[in-house]
Amino acid sequence: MTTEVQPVSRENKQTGRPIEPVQPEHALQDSESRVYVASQYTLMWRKFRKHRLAMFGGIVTIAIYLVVIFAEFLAPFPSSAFSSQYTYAPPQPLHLFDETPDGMRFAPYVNGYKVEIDPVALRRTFVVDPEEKIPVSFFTRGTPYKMWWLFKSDIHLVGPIEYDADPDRIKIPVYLLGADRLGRDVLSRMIYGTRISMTIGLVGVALSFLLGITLGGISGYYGGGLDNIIQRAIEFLRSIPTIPLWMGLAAALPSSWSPLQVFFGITIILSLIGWTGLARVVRGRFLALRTEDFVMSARLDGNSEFRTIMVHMVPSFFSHIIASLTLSIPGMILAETSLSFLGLGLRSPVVSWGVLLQEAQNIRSVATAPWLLVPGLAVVVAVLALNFLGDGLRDAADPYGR
Amino acid sequence: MLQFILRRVFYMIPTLFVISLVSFAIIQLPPGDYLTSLVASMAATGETVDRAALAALEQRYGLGQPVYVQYWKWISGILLHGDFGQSFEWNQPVSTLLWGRLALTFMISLFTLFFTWIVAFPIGIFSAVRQYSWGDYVATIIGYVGLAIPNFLIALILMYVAFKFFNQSVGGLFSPEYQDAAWDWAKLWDLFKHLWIPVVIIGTAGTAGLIRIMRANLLDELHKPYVVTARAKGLSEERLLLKYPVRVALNPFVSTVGWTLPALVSGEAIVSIVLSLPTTGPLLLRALMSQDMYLAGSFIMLLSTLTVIGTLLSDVLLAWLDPRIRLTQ
Amino acid sequence: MQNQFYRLFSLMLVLSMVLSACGSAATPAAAPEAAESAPAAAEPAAAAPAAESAAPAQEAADSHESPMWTEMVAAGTLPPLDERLPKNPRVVEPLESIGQYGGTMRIPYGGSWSSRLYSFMGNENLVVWTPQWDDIIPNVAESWEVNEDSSEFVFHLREGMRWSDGELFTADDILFWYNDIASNTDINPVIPSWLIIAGEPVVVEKIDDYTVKFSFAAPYGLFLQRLATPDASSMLEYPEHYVKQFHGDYNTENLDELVEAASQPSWVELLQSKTGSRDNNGPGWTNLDLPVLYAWRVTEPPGGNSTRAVLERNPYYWKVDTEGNQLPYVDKLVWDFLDDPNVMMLRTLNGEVEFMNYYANSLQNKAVYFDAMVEGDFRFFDQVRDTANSLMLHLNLNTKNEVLREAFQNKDFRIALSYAINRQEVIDTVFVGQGIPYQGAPKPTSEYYNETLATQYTEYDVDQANQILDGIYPDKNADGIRLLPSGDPLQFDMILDATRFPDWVNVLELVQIYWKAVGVDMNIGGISGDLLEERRKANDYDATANFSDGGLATILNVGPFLSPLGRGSTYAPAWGAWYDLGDGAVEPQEPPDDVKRQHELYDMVKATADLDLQRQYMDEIIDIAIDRFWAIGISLDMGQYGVVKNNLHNVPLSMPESWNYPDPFPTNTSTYWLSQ
Amino acid sequence: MAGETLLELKNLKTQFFTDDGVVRAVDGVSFEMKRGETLCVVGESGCGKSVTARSILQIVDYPGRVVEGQILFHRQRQEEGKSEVNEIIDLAALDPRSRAIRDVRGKDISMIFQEPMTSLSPIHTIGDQIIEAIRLHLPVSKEEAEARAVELLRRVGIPRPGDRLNAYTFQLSGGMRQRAMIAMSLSCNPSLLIADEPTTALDVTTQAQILDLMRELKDEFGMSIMLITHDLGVVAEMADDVVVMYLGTVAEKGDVDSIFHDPKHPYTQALLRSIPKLGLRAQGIRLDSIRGMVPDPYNRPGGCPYHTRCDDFMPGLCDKITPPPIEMGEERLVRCLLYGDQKAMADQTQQTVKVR
Repeated sequence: MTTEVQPVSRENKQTGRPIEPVQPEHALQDSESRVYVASQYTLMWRKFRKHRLAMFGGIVTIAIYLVVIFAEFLAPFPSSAFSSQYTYAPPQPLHLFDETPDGMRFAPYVNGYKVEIDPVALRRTFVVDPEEKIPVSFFTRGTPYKMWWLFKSDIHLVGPIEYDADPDRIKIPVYLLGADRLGRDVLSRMIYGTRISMTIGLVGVALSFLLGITLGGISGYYGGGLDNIIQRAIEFLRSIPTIPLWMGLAAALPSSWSPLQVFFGITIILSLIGWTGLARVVRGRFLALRTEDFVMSARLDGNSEFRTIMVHMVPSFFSHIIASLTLSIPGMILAETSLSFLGLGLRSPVVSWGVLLQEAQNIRSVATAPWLLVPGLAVVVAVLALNFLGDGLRDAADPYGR
Repeated sequence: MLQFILRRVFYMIPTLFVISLVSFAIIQLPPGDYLTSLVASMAATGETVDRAALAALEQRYGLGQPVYVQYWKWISGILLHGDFGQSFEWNQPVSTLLWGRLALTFMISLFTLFFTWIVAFPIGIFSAVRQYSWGDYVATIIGYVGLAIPNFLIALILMYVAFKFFNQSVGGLFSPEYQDAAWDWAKLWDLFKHLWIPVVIIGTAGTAGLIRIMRANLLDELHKPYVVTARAKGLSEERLLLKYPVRVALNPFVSTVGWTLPALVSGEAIVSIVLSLPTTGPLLLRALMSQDMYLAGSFIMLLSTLTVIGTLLSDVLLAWLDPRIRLTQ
Repeated sequence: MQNQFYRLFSLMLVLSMVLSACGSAATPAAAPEAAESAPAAAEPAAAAPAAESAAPAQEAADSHESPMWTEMVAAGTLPPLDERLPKNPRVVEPLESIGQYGGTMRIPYGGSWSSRLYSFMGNENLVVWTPQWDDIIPNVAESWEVNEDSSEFVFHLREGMRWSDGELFTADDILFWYNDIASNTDINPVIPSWLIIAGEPVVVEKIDDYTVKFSFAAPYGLFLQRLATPDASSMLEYPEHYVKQFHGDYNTENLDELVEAASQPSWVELLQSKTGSRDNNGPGWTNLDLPVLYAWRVTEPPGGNSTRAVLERNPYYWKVDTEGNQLPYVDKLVWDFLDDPNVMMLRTLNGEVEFMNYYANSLQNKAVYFDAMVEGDFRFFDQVRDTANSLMLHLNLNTKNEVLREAFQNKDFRIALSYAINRQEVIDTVFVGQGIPYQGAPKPTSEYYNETLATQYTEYDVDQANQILDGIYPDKNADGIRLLPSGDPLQFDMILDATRFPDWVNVLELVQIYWKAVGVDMNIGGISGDLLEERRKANDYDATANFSDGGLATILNVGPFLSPLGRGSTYAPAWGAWYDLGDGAVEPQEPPDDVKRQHELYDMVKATADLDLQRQYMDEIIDIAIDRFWAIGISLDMGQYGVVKNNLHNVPLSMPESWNYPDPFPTNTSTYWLSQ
Repeated sequence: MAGETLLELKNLKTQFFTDDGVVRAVDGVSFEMKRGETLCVVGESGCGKSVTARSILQIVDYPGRVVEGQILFHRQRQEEGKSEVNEIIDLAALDPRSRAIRDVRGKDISMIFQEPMTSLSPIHTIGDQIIEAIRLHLPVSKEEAEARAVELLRRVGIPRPGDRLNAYTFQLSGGMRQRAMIAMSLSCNPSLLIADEPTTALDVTTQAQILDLMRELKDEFGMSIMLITHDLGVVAEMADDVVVMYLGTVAEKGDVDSIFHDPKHPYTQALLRSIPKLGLRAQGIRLDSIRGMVPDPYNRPGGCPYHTRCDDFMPGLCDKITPPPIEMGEERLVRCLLYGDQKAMADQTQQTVKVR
């Protein structure tokens, strides 16, 4: 949060050393400068690569966003397809090889279930039927969908070979991660939920970015009275407990809004609160840069203030901002789940991780259908990955770091 | 120094004024008022709501008045009489409710703060000193997992585990058999048995942030020339680390304490709801849900004020700790 | 039921006269079997225990009270039992067994504290429901008389009955409540509507210390029923001797000082801060000094700072069991406030809760309880809900949207939508196969059950639905959604309180699919309860999913599915407002003639005491409802369940659940007892 | 006492193990120091002079470490009740975290650094830091240590030393800070003071004062000084002996007079050419600078490391053969192929003429 507030590290900056690769003896030395051939980004990449967790986080993040992009293809079923027969069906393990007359062959299948209703305990009991094998295939035809609302397709990464065209119902049970209380496929819902939850993070961060960079920039660049006002505003915004602020704002969303509009409304709320952190970072950078020679010379060269800021100042800490942004995405994701928990966030039928978790957030699920908590795992993985990625980016972006 | 504090206190006045306005505005944001909420909750239980009862309630709560009149009534009560108004739902003075709950909230928050520090300090120091080692990664992952798991989920799971595997009574702060008992070691032990769950949950959520700050601060300090000087003096590594870079790295850390408190209170709210703890969080949430406006408003006001004071305190503390700030102010 | 009730009632009159002559206590004790059987059986069942209890009451007083009191009586700090009991205590026959004294019941609560506590023990009205909810029996009043046209009601109170502080309870307390509380415009601007008939409020007179008379300007056939509901409970919550000190009309000595000391603006607020319960959301429950008539009194009040409330037995409780033992059996109630249903559930699973009947008892949870029954040492009981349906879909016939209004008012349109729903699939998916396709109608066990009303248009018939809709809106857009004459797609929002009833969303998600299949686009608007209430008041919605109370107590609750009146009738709120302003929020509109006829009929139901006539009027209301087909139901609600510890006795296996039947109080919670 | 060997570096190699490769910061450095002398180590940035200094105390930053060679320190120790004991410790063989090396640091060998501002902790008082150094190595009470600290501060010329004990670095001027640093380094009577560019960050007047002070103290405390600098002016003023380093190796060493007046190595010659002199401009002579840049430390040139910039580059030789140290008389040594045979000697004479 506040690593940027380090009065002590100013001396380093004032020496105006160019960016250098790791060579500790320089950290203490002279002010003679040398120029290295490696560009700033090459150097950042070098440093970033050293942070193995960050590399790992980066890969996972990319994978998650691939899921976001290819949700329709990756999900075996539509997110709302239900089944009256398979409510709370446990996960069906995927068997890749099957005993055929010709020996073991690659013939993926899952076992079917024998289902009975227990009228006293009010539940269905599922007994794996070893006889019934539901053949499964990769890159198989399934429910038709429109990829990115553009291309029609019906190819799914994985799914039952036989399928029913009814997009609303799951007729052939292939629940790789189990079913929820309406017999919907947890895996598919989690994949679609990824799209909403991860986008909320991005959109929210984009907004925070705009607000943070503008207000933080003004605050840091002009300083003085404006700075004071903005700083008071930030202090003030931060001093209001988050939950009431969420509640008040979320409740103030017009009731006539569609789920999608509510989605954006909530994103805006999240970013309205989230920008303060970034603004502080930006301000700190501006304050430090304002007095730097190259900014002074840019101004003396007759650049407009806007140009000075955008062309000369912002690029010099852009990578830093990217890192801060990456670090604020997980906060958004977590905030979304918390809002859903409080009953203020997105609501079914919109599918997000928060919505899925809210549905799973009861003893009933923990005790008898723990697979409903898998979206929680997705949250954990995403948040960790983004945090590590952000940490790595920040380590790499800091030109004065080691 | 005194001047510094005075100036900061002076700055607080407009901030608090705006906070009071916004606190009041926030609770006015949702449609309807306490009565709407009351009727809605009565209707949800199938209760018929009589016109007579409604009329009586409306008169009683004075909800028909314009907003600015209500605000004035509230704020003047606070300023002139220290009276935060009455809670509609609890039929008690807001101040009674507030102070009663704050004690426990503070206790949990303090425990949590200590817990966070105990976890975050060593991990932060370790991962700065051994940057990019496997130990760094393992410690960092442990520190971050708490942040990554949504609080309510971990609370629920821990609660279930406590029930299922330890047969422990869940929710609240005491097992039923100790509820009435006089304070003794057994009761204290019982309290701790209940307290560790919220403390760990809320605490782990905060460790990641502190680890990150500690690590970054320390990384900044670790290669500063004065560390080399100290090493050249012949100090042992451990003593050197703690006396110099860690000590310097602590200063920016201290300035975050003020911000940590409201975060703890917010995190505490969700966890306390799940665990049914008698802290401010659930009360506040309930007040907001039922639009119990004086209670909710005063609550927000109080928490915000505490945050502002907390920030001031941590700034003062920082000034006290850091001679550069203390002596150049 | 009504016939039964009427006959029983006349019998009781006779009986009570006989019994009071004996100077002993007796009521038609309400064992479940007894009430099921013919009314004639009531007499011996009631008389037997009465005779038994009369004899030992004097000599063995010590053994007929809790050991808690025996000591105090011996020490002289509490009068002996016979001085504490009224001359004619109410005798309650325990369901299974005479209990043992002692023990603590731990009961979890979430949400509104007073309302749960109230329905557990607070409904001590003049008269109460039988445990089976099929009759009205004496309670605080030992007997009553009704005049020919049901406009005058005379109640005989129990002589020597006392408040929990030992002061006598008399007719003056009721008069004080009516004249100085209910009719005092400073405290209550309007007299409660259940006390008003033909526009005139009731007149309450004191005949003597133990006799009060309620006179109405017109016949009021449903008065006794109203008197048994929670509406009437505030009548007995204002002990004159205590409340007077806060009342401006009475205390002229030190009232100002009291007001000052409590830092209240005026005596009205002071009084309100000391008294009241449900009717004015008052804090009476938290006032330890307020004398009560309940089986237990608060000793540790609930509040913001406490997560629980503790109640202990009332030494002056005026009920005894059939052996003359003073009730209640259980010493102490501990109410733990648990904001989260999961904690409540875990505590119950852990066997740390003696009685749990709401909040954590969703159908989905039952399997978890079922698995822990042995370990947790508890059992289930059934809750039969007063609902006419698992979920009613109300299309707003008075919506402000003209095009939709036209569509919704078209009965065929509603029929088509009803045909389009695959109810069996909903039942299988959401209700674990429990229930049958059903419209909004009285339950099969209700005397007003009507097969046509219950089952019309419940078949799943997409073709027929399409056929009907094709006749109305033949054109469709590219997505297969039908087009309104205006060219807009046929689209509307169905709003509901998604925070309180997340399960309803599941049903709607399926309905959404079914309706889309026939070209109707319904959006699910899950909003907060407050917002729902605001929009309901403003009549600002197209459709809503709602409760349907009245499946059992149909005569008290016709609004949700029979005729637009009262707040339950969200399918035609403006017509409902025409009849009765309800909370006075919705702008009334003049309804069609058949609706006016329904209103007229319901007025007649309320007015007459003639049960056959009531039946006849109700049947006509139902006929119009069949013809109107107001709203679309899903399935018959199979009810909920509650959980009790195995060592808690006298809890029935099944009990109704309704606001009007404030469960579990009418099952005589004071006779519940704990074996060690 | 003077003339005795104090410190010998034998084939010292210190390397940094980074992810991008191994940086051979010090690559086989050998030289020795006498008691009481001032040795200047000169060279451009990145030539390994600082690392060499730090290697002596084993305080090279991670990921660097001493990988080879010996650092023999001749320690005189006054043990109780006995006469002076002379012992030779190989500092390079000691674990950098060991007790043994820590006993040497600050006691026998102390060090001062370039930036006095950052080389002292900003949040501890001067007194705190000096007293800590004293008490770390000497068995004295806090009061004694304090008295000694005041005495030391007075000795290094800090006015009102009693008050300054409680001052923070940011309350002192640059010169004062460096004086405080020196006071701290003297606290245990070290036999060697390593000064790593002690005056670079100071203005010229202060520089001179500090150098004067060091000279005075050297005599007074009877210690040796290893002065790391790139400022040949300082070298001329202070040095007895000079070691010229280039890219981790010793290019040339010798006494100050011979280095200045008779530089052998082309690099030394180039360095000397780059010293600005008064009146140079008037003579119409441009100041020379060394051609090219210090090579990438990850890609050290083969053969003589200087060949990429050398004016006397001999293709086929300099880029192939690593020059061995060549003795050029007493205490004089150069590593250049020019001096391998006669031809080289002859060329060298020409070079000298060219410079003059």
